[in-house]
Amino acid sequence: MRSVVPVTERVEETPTTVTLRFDYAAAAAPGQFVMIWVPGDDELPMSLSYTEGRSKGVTVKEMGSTSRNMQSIRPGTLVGIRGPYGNTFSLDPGRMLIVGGGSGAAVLAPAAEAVIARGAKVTVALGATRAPELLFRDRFRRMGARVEVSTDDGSEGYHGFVTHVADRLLGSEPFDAVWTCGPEVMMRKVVDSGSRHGVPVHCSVERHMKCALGMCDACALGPYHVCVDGPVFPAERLTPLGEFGGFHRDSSGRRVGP
Amino acid sequence: MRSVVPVTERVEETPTTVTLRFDYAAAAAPGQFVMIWVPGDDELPMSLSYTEGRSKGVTVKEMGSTSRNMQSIRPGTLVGIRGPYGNTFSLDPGRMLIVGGGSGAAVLAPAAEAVIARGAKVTVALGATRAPELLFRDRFRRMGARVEVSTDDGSEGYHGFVTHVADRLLGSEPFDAVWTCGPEVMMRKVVDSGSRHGVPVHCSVERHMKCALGMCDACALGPYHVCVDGPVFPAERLTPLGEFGGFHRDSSGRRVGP
Amino acid sequence: MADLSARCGPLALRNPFLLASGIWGESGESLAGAWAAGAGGVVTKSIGSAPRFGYANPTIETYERWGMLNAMGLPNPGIDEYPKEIEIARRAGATVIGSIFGGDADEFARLGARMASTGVVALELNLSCPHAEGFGTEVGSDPKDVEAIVRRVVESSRLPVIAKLTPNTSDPVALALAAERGGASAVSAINTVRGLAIDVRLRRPVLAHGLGGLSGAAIKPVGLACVWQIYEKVSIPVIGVGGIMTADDALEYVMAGARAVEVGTAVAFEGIAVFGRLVRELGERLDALGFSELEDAVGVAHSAPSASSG
Amino acid sequence: MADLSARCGPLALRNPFLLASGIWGESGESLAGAWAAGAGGVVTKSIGSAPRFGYANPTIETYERWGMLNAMGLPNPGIDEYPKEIEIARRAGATVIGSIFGGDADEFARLGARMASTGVVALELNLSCPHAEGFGTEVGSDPKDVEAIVRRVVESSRLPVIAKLTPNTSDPVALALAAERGGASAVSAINTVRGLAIDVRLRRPVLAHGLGGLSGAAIKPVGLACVWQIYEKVSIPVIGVGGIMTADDALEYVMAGARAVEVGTAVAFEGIAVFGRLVRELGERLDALGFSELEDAVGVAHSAPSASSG
Ligand SMILES: Cc1cc2nc3c(=O)[nH]c(=O)nc-3n(C[C@H](O)[C@H](O)[C@H](O)COP(=O)(O)OP(=O)(O)OC[C@H]3O[C@@H](n4cnc5c(N)ncnc54)[C@H](O)[C@@H]3O)c2cc1C
Ligand SMILES: Cc1cc2nc3c(=O)[nH]c(=O)nc-3n(C[C@H](O)[C@H](O)[C@H](O)COP(=O)(O)OP(=O)(O)OC[C@H]3O[C@@H](n4cnc5c(N)ncnc54)[C@H](O)[C@@H]3O)c2cc1C
Ligand SMILES: Cc1cc2nc3c(=O)[nH]c(=O)nc-3n(C[C@H](O)[C@H](O)[C@H](O)COP(=O)(O)O)c2cc1C
Ligand SMILES: Cc1cc2nc3c(=O)[nH]c(=O)nc-3n(C[C@H](O)[C@H](O)[C@H](O)COP(=O)(O)O)c2cc1C
Ligand code: FES
Ligand code: FES
Repeated sequence: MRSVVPVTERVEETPTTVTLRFDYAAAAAPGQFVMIWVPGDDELPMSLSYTEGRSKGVTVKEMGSTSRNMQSIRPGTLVGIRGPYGNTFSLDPGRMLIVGGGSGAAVLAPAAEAVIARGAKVTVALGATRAPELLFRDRFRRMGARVEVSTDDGSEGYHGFVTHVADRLLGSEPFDAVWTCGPEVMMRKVVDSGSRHGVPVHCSVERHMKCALGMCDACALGPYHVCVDGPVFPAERLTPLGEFGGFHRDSSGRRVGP
Repeated sequence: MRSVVPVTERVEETPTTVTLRFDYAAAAAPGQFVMIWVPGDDELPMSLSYTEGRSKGVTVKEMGSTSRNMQSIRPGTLVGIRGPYGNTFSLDPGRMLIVGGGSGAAVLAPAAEAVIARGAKVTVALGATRAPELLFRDRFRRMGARVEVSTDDGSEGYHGFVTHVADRLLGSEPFDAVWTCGPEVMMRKVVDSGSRHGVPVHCSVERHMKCALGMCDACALGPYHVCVDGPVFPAERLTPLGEFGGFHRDSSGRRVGP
Repeated sequence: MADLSARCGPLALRNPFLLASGIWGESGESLAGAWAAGAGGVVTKSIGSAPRFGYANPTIETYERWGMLNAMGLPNPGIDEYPKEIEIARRAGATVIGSIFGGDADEFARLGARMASTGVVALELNLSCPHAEGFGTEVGSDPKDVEAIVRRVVESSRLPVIAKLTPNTSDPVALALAAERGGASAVSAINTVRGLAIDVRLRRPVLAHGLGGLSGAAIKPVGLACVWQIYEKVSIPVIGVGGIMTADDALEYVMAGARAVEVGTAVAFEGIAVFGRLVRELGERLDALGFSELEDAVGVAHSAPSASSG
Repeated sequence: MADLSARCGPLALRNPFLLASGIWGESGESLAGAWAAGAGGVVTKSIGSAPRFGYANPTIETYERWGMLNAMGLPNPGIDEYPKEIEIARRAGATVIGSIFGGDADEFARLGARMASTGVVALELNLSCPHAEGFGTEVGSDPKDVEAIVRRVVESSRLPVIAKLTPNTSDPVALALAAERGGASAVSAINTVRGLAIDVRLRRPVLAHGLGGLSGAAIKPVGLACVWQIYEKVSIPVIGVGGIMTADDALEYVMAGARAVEVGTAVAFEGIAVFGRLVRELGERLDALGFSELEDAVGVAHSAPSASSG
């Protein structure tokens, strides 16, 4: 059930994110995640940032000690992989707005690639604290997306939050759908913009995960389990829940603030 | 692994043998046996006397209390079936001599049917203590075999042992192969006749059986396990063994006399 | 269709399929979801005195579809936080059984009293988690401990108490008898079977905790043996747990003596819809086998006749 | 290719794969056949003082390819008859370990002395058969009994004694420590796990005896946990048994601490050729994993490093 594979490639994407590539034959689709285990350390859910073919990849942001350990993995090191788990973005081509904050671009990039391959017209609102942290900016450009950049410090593109850029785009151009991934406060704002402008929004959300099999309840989110019912949810399912952008559960199952 | 099926039909074949038919979809070939369980009583190995199609059958001779209980089963009663197990007669058509003693005809009848269907010319030497005990005489005739009958008491056919009939046939006509099933002393004589006349003999032998999976060793016969290597053996494999027509093992594994 | 309602001592259940403890058991919405999916009742995650984060991942290993090894390490939000989850489940109409675990009879008694005040219909005592040191098997494998804990909880809570027993014992009957003496209304058997998996390429145990507990189809024979043995010697009702994936699995437990069953690992392999399927299939199966009530099947395998000698 | 020879206390084996007791173990020709197929040694059927026919059929139930339940009931020809079977196996060159079972220390001691005179290289004491009343678990689940039995057999036989332990216990380590105190040269773990199967159409247990013992892949995690726990506390070598179907399964046991392994149920699913395959695959696997000797893999999973904090 678990594969143990060597990391084949390590790419420093930004000062705080590293992509690890590895051969893993299981079929995967954009939106899905794997449970990746650094032996001797924790096993974490990570979205696949590369879903096509044998060579899959995850893009890890430095958060705490496990993600830091994961980032320091050198090619040749063995990691445990299980999955892919979870649902996928539905890849109906159209006029797509993709809103990524921080490491959220990790899961959005393969989705954008796939939907562009099906003929979609994609605009990406990509935000980061500062210019070097803009994850997959060049990858989005190469795949033919229009990329609108924002940084909190103004070091590149719009000076301010990506949510403003997204709101402006939604107000000025017609879109068929919005995909977003990033901090929940950010996604909440994108959902608000979407609903104001009548464009459906899908969010990729994160919760603490243990089994990834829809059993242990660690990832409970209202009536859903993010590991099997998500991670991609239509906004209508999330907004009624106090938990979206509100509390989440820590590893003990306790509700903790946003 | 075990099917529980109702007996669909009960046929009194002779004063001491009863055929039970039941639906059991698993593919089977002549020579193979099933483990048949009368709930509340023992489970016994029984050769399939009907191997074709869904409706299989076993033909049970009265020996001890379990076989007696089995014989008294009425249609509708549930029995446990697992298998079929063991190897099969190789059905190369040719000039076949089939030598059956007592209930040995049970396993030989479907084999004869199958090989005749492939174009073989079959002679059956069928022996019993007395005329009413001649098992499947009419079945052999119906399938187009020549049937040479013998009875110990002379009530029908040759007055004497079936082994004499077999020896005479082997001495007077050309045969390509001999199949035999019956008491081991009888089969030993058939093997002797075969080797004297240069005709290969295959014997279907019985040993105490428990697992029928080649594991428990109950059915050990020299280096073989009758449940998986048999029950059909070429005579050359059996004759070197003191056990063939010599000792067998009881349920404790103890060697007991022939 | 056959009557599926289950009477298990003082508990009246709409059907015999309870959600097992530790599955869909941390959030009230999940408990409510299992109830909505058709469960006859839901057992909460085992709750302790204080929040516990549980062990690090990996906490799970699966074996095709026939088994699963877990060492969650009893993560739970603690008895101060948890009542609000129960409240959500109760508002949804669910029959909730509160599971608790502790290190000794005192702690169990305190937890029992707290849990009893949340409106649960019964308490299940986790006397059996095989991989949480200082909890579970240590207290649950000695009949004297089991009796003392059950007695104290019965006194402190005044609710029906179900003692959940470990299979990791030489004598499940002694544990069940101890629970009965202590005043338990029922026993449930079994919790997971102690197990371990090693990854040979990584040269280490797969689970972060090392030892874990085996569940799923692989342990059904083990659970059945426990229920069978307990039913022969104990008068209080037995709840069967372990490896139930189909209505026939549940019926095996019922015929071995169980009056209700719990379902855990099947949820991982099939989703919560497993409850709806089990309820439907059990009804059909009882009809086909000629039982008009589930009750009539309880323990029947103990009185199977031998074949009449002809 | 990696060196597969196994040193297990006083036993030197050409490879670590022993034929488990009760499989191909009644006839000398079968023991010889297992040896010829590549087994590193063969353990006989457990032999008692007198012939035993065992239980009536059905004695076996299988679960797809992941498990098997049996209640043979310790059929065996008795110690008077059995030496001739051992003689046949020894003449074929096999390394034979003689398994015995009895009701108390006296009977074990008498059997041990008799078995020792047959030329076996060691004795294995079946302290663990879970379904033969008056034998096995009853004597094998109490550390005091285990210690006394082992001590008496060591005295009476002067051969290396392997104590085969039951998994049906709350504390396998206590049993292994008892065996060590009694003078055992090794322990083997595990025998089968107590189990039951019911046929719901027939409303009765499938096995004639009712209770049986679970073996095969389903119990590998259970055996691994026992070996793991024992290895941490006991100095004498451990032989791993339970659910070994592949070289990797065996390696899991070795990394958990086993110096040899026994293979049983795999023979039913694959035939005796399983030994040749296991030997070949283990060699390949050790090479691929960078072990030049099997020895080097023993217990390595106990010292797995944690990830360096970056
Ligand atoms: C479906 C999903 C997809 C994800 N995809 C990515 C991705 O592509 N890139 C990326 O960098 N991160 C991703 N994450 C987040 C990632 O799993 C970790 O939460 C993050 O790396 C923190 O790791 P840490 O243990 O180093 O931090 P810590 O300092 O230990 O913890 C920081 C935060 O991470 C959370 N966390 C710790 N363990 C887990 C766990 N088992 N499951 C979920 N959260 C946990 C903690 O609750 C805490 O809030 C994803 C999470 C989920 C649920
Ligand atoms: C491969 C094979 C095919 C067989 N085919 C037939 C058949 O088609 N028709 C038929 O009538 N009989 C067949 N038998 C024999 C049958 O299995 C029983 O041996 C016989 O019915 C005696 O049954 P009992 O228990 O009533 O007799 P009992 O009086 O209890 O025993 C009489 C003899 O049967 C033997 N026996 C008892 N149990 C078993 C067992 N589990 N396995 C083998 N022998 C046993 C005893 O060793 C004893 O020698 C076959 C046996 C084998 C091994
Ligand atoms: C992930 C997981 C968590 C569990 N947590 C608990 C628990 O907190 N308390 C408890 O009593 N049992 C717990 N169990 C045991 C189950 O309730 C159940 O007894 C066991 O899994 C056997 O049933 P199954 O085969 O249907 O899963 C847990 C089991 C699993 C798989
Ligand atoms: C049919 C059968 C018979 C057995 N008989 C014995 C026995 O006589 N003595 C014994 O010590 N163990 C006996 N065992 C237990 C095995 O030796 C072994 O411990 C157990 O089956 C686990 O290993 P496995 O999963 O490889 O089969 C028997 C097991 C089976 C399946
Ligand atoms: S991670 Fe266990 S239910 Fe989702
Ligand atoms: S019946 Fe068990 S080996 Fe043949």
